[in-house]
Amino acid sequence: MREITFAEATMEAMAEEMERDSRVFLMGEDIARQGGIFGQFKGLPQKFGFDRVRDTPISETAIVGAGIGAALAGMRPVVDMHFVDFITVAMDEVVNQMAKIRYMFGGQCKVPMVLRAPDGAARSAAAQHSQSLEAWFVHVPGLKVVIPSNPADAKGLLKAAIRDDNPVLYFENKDLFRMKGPVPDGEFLVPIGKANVVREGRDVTIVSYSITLHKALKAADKLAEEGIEAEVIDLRTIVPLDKETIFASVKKTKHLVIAHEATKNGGVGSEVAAVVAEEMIDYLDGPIKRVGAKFVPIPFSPALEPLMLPQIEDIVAAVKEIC
Amino acid sequence: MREITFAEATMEAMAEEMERDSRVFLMGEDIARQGGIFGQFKGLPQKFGFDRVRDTPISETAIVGAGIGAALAGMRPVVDMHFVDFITVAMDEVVNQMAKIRYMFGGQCKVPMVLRAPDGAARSAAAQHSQSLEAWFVHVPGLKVVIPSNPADAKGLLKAAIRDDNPVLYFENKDLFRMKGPVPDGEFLVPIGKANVVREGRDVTIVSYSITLHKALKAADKLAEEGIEAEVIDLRTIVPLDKETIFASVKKTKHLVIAHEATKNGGVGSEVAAVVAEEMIDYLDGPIKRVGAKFVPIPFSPALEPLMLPQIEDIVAAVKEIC
Amino acid sequence: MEFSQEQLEAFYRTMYTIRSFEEKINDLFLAGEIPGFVHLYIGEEAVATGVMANLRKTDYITSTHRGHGHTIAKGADLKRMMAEIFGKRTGYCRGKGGSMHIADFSIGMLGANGVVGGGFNLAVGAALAAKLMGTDQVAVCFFGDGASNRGTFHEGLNMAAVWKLPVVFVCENNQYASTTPYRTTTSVENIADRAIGYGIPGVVVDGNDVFAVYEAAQAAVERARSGGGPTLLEAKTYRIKGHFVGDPELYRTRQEVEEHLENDDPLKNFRRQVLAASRLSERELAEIEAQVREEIEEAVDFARKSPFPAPEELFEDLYVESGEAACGK
Amino acid sequence: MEFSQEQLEAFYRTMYTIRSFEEKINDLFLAGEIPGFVHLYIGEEAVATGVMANLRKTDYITSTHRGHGHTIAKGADLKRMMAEIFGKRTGYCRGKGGSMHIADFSIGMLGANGVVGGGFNLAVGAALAAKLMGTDQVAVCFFGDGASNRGTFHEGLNMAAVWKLPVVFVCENNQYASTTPYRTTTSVENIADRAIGYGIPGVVVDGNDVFAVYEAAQAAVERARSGGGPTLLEAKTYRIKGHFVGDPELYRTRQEVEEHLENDDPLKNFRRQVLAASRLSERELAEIEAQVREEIEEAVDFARKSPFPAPEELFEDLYVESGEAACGK
Ligand SMILES: Cc1ncc(C[n+]2csc(CCOP(=O)(O)OP(=O)(O)O)c2C)c(N)n1
Ligand SMILES: Cc1ncc(C[n+]2csc(CCOP(=O)(O)OP(=O)(O)O)c2C)c(N)n1
Ligand SMILES: [Mg+2]
Ligand SMILES: [Mg+2]
Repeated sequence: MREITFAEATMEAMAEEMERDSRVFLMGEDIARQGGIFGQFKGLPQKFGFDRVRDTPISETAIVGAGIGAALAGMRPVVDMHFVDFITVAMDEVVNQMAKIRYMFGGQCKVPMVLRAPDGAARSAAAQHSQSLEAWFVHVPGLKVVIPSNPADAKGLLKAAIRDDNPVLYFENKDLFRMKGPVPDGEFLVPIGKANVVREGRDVTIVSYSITLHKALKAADKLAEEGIEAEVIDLRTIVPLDKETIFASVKKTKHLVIAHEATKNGGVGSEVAAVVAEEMIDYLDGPIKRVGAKFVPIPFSPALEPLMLPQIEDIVAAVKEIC
Repeated sequence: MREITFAEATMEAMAEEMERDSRVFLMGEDIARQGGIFGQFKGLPQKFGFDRVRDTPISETAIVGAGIGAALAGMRPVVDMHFVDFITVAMDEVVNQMAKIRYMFGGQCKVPMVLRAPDGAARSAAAQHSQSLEAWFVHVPGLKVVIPSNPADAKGLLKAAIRDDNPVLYFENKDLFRMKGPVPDGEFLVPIGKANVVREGRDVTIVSYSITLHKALKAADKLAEEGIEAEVIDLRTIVPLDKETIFASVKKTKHLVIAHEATKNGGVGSEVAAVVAEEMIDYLDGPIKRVGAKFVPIPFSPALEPLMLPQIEDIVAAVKEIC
Repeated sequence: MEFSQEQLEAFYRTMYTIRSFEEKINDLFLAGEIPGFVHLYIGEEAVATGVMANLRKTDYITSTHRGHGHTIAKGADLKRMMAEIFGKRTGYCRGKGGSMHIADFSIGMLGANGVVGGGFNLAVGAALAAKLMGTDQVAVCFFGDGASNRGTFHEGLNMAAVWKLPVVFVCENNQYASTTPYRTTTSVENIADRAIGYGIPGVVVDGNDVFAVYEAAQAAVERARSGGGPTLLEAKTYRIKGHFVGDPELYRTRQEVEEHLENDDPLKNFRRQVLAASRLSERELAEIEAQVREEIEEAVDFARKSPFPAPEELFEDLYVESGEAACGK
Repeated sequence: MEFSQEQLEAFYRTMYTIRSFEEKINDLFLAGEIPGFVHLYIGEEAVATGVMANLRKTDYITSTHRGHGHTIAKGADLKRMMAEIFGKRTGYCRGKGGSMHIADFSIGMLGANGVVGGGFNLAVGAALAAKLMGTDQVAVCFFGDGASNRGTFHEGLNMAAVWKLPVVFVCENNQYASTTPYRTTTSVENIADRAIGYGIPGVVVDGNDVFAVYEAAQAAVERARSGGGPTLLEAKTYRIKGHFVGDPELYRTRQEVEEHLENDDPLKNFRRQVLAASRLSERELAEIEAQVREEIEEAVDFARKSPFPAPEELFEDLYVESGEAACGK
């Protein structure tokens, strides 16, 4: 299969969906003239015009709010948050409008809209440009949340998100944009709500997603050398959570570790752990371990940033503690 | 001991702290002329003047942002969010500034500031005026989060929050404002970070807080009738979590239920469950159950609102499932 | 401007409908028949009426927590409004929204909003959709003097102006944001002056005079429809009732309200004018009133008799389950 | 206005320090010695210099992602700045902040800010503190043309204006917000015109002329200090370098930059003027330059030789552990 980068895969997804459906359009800061700060929108305005690929003012409440308004009026907007850190600026729009409008209005309308937001710590961008904030949205009924770990999923999930009639948050790790990987030619969708068993194993289940999935896989390699066979699950969707896949694996391995880059406290790992402790505790043969960022803002110094983030060794250590 | 309402207790706390420390001041919407929409600030401007008790424009980013700026410049602001639902408007200020400033600047400064926010569903205020959002802030290093369940704790925690040199979020349930209870005369502080074992029991631990604590206590009464003795813990502080008290209780009862009004998914219950599943699983004799709001926005109709919220019977049922 | 007999009747009918609807709501709320909290539009009827008379059914509006007047003027069904306010399943939102969240997407009414200033950018987006689709629809955003201090005001007006979107921003300056007189929180005498900061027209109009509102709105709507971009229209009006039903109104004197009622009630104004000019007779006005009152009684009756939503409806309306996606769970 | 010899020297020293500091940062970044991303102030030196010459050490400023110039002009230590930019423990933030988060609270520099428009309300709050405490401190908020489209601009200016707080809002209109020319995203020719919407003075000044900036800022600072309330000051300037070091600059031509460099470089302007008026000689200028360059070399040396933070420092500086509270955990 041909190999393309994660950024190229998302460009293909955008282009194919904009081609297919004239209601799809894109807006955000620095996306048109510059093609996105990570090059993820390069070439799109040349193809679809600067009307359908719009550079906006630095006005996150207007970007998200106008996206919602346009969706209510029949369009299918894709809005870009520049950095996920700035979703905080539009939190009212995301939480009190985008997520609730359909329900509040008794199903009269829908909000078919995608919010794309690059996240993750990469090369000392420091506390306000490095966060991973997906966990908050587990707590907000009305949204779907997807978070790919590789080019194929990026393409397939983005296309599925754009076609979904519900508001979807699509989180893309900055450091993954350059990752290359096989992506099927032509139409390719990844279903929202389905996790992926990336590696099979019998001794422990490692649930992960996004960039940390790759650390989990490397941890699994190391563990294999010591005779521990880890099953690695890529969640791909955070909301709705694919409990079935997680439960089936836990039933088999009897051990669970969850690993993500976001702060451990209150992270997606807490939700997964809680769900398993609630419904599958009898199958467990040890504690559930969470691996996530330490409980501090992301520090600038290259001497500290890696210590703050979960590393392969942390995952290995967590597994060994319980296996 | 004399009995006063929760609202009166918070007024006493404010007045005593403003008396004690001239750097303490208060701002928010409709707090001065009207005394707060729940009467919780009544009489304060008459005592301290309309300079130190300020009605603001409808500008939540400015209310919180200016609070931070004033704190950096040596004041000790208390800001009021009107309804916690509108903390979403100032989420950047809370998360990217208030919580991170001290760390980001290497400890050069401090942000001694309290953000008060009424929360909870009460009498059909519907989706945008009824939320409980404390769980998000478990995921944000740099904040402390307190949430009293009775007048005495309200007074003691608010005073402690105002004296704390860190930014503290103080969540107060709207329906508790009218609750009466004993409050000690004079100086009275409740330490931040200490949970309270409100009722002792040997069979199951129910961890709760805020208004749901009272439902947990009523559930405990019902359970007692059937011979199940529940230990009920009032967290009082969400961040930092008092693991010691929780663990000690779980060690004894071997069963854990967590109950709160906020959405179950991604709630504080998930964090507590995860922490226990991580560090105390060997002591458990059954699954950990979470009781929280259903996964929908809060509906208006009085026919639906109570179904959405966790009720006494839900707590009873959860306990019975695992005991 | 010359108004036809029909227009005059329509103005009065709309204004009187809003007034009576709200008076009825007031009574029903005090009688304990309505849950939640309600914000009445009484005193501001001329604004919604004068603006909406310039709109087509396909045009969009966004509304506020004080939204009944806008909704009625846009042409919504009183029965379904009343049922919604009662929390019944026959209401616009199947009882899930209530007074603060009424919407009727079939007539371009994109919803009341419990978040002050939450509507600015929804209107901007609807206008952007119209522009992208090449229709000549217009979006009108209603908001209060208090809302004009929210950041969303600024972001929305700038975006609409720089993209020349077909939006009309209608500020209903009713002198108060809840308990605060607007000059104590708002740094400018005329909110319309803020238009200068966006390079768009800013117009002040007497919001208690439906004719004046109509004319000002006509110009703004025309401008928007013909590609001229947004206008900021400030209607100076007055909230005759409390901020919400039950408001102790500690922030103003009874005298202030009485004086306003005497001199500047938009319905009284209208009656005085049309009677003086012999355009409508007392009898004609009374006839309209009688019809309206009957309609409202029917609405109340409908709401009272309607069932509450069933328990299983709690979980409905959250996600679109079919959709084009076919890949949701 | 007459400027003393000392003032002229101080202006040049500050501007030249900023320029050389930034050029050095540029080189160090390209050489891979600096982590993260850095935004250079080159071309805008006259703004920080002219404004800050009116401030006292106890006055406050809030800064932006492009904050080195403000920090230097407010009087920060170059060594600790450089060390911070290197991520060393001897830096202002012990290596936790980096280029985008330098602060020096001992001189009222309340911090650079990675959030565009994040500083408006911090400045408003500092000014409110000054007012409540009864000091005559002033707060100056620096921000870009792009930031003027954020809601925080609106909320901050309104609050400052309605409370008559001692703030000066200084817009550095450098023509671009990252990749977008400001007129493509900003609905008004002069951002200073937005002042009308808050009932405060709006002043446009040539931001490449340190003398003009000084005078305009003097009036605004005086006004603030004496209780006259806020001013919105727009300095028209130009960002000579890319948005960040490494920016491909696809949004403008090389020619545009060259032309600006030729005609409107604030340092060249200054030299031309003082030399033409025989106020400072080539030799005097060269002497300042030599001193500055040495200082900067020392700063680089200091930064290079400083240790990185130790692992355990990761957990320090999050909470104040002592405090008055004595009831934290
Ligand atoms: C973002 C936000 N902040 C605060 C509130 C609480 N609140 C509801 S109505 C209101 C006053 C609104 O004043 P204005 O915009 O003038 O509208 P009016 O009520 O006068 O029609 C306030 C503060 C809210 N709903 N949303
Ligand atoms: C709230 C927010 N949105 C977007 C960004 C990304 N960003 C960083 S700098 C910048 C451009 C800022 O332009 P301007 O305010 O004119 O300042 P300049 O860079 O020209 O000095 C943008 C969009 C951000 N840091 N914060
Ligand atoms: Mg008003
Ligand atoms: Mg700029």
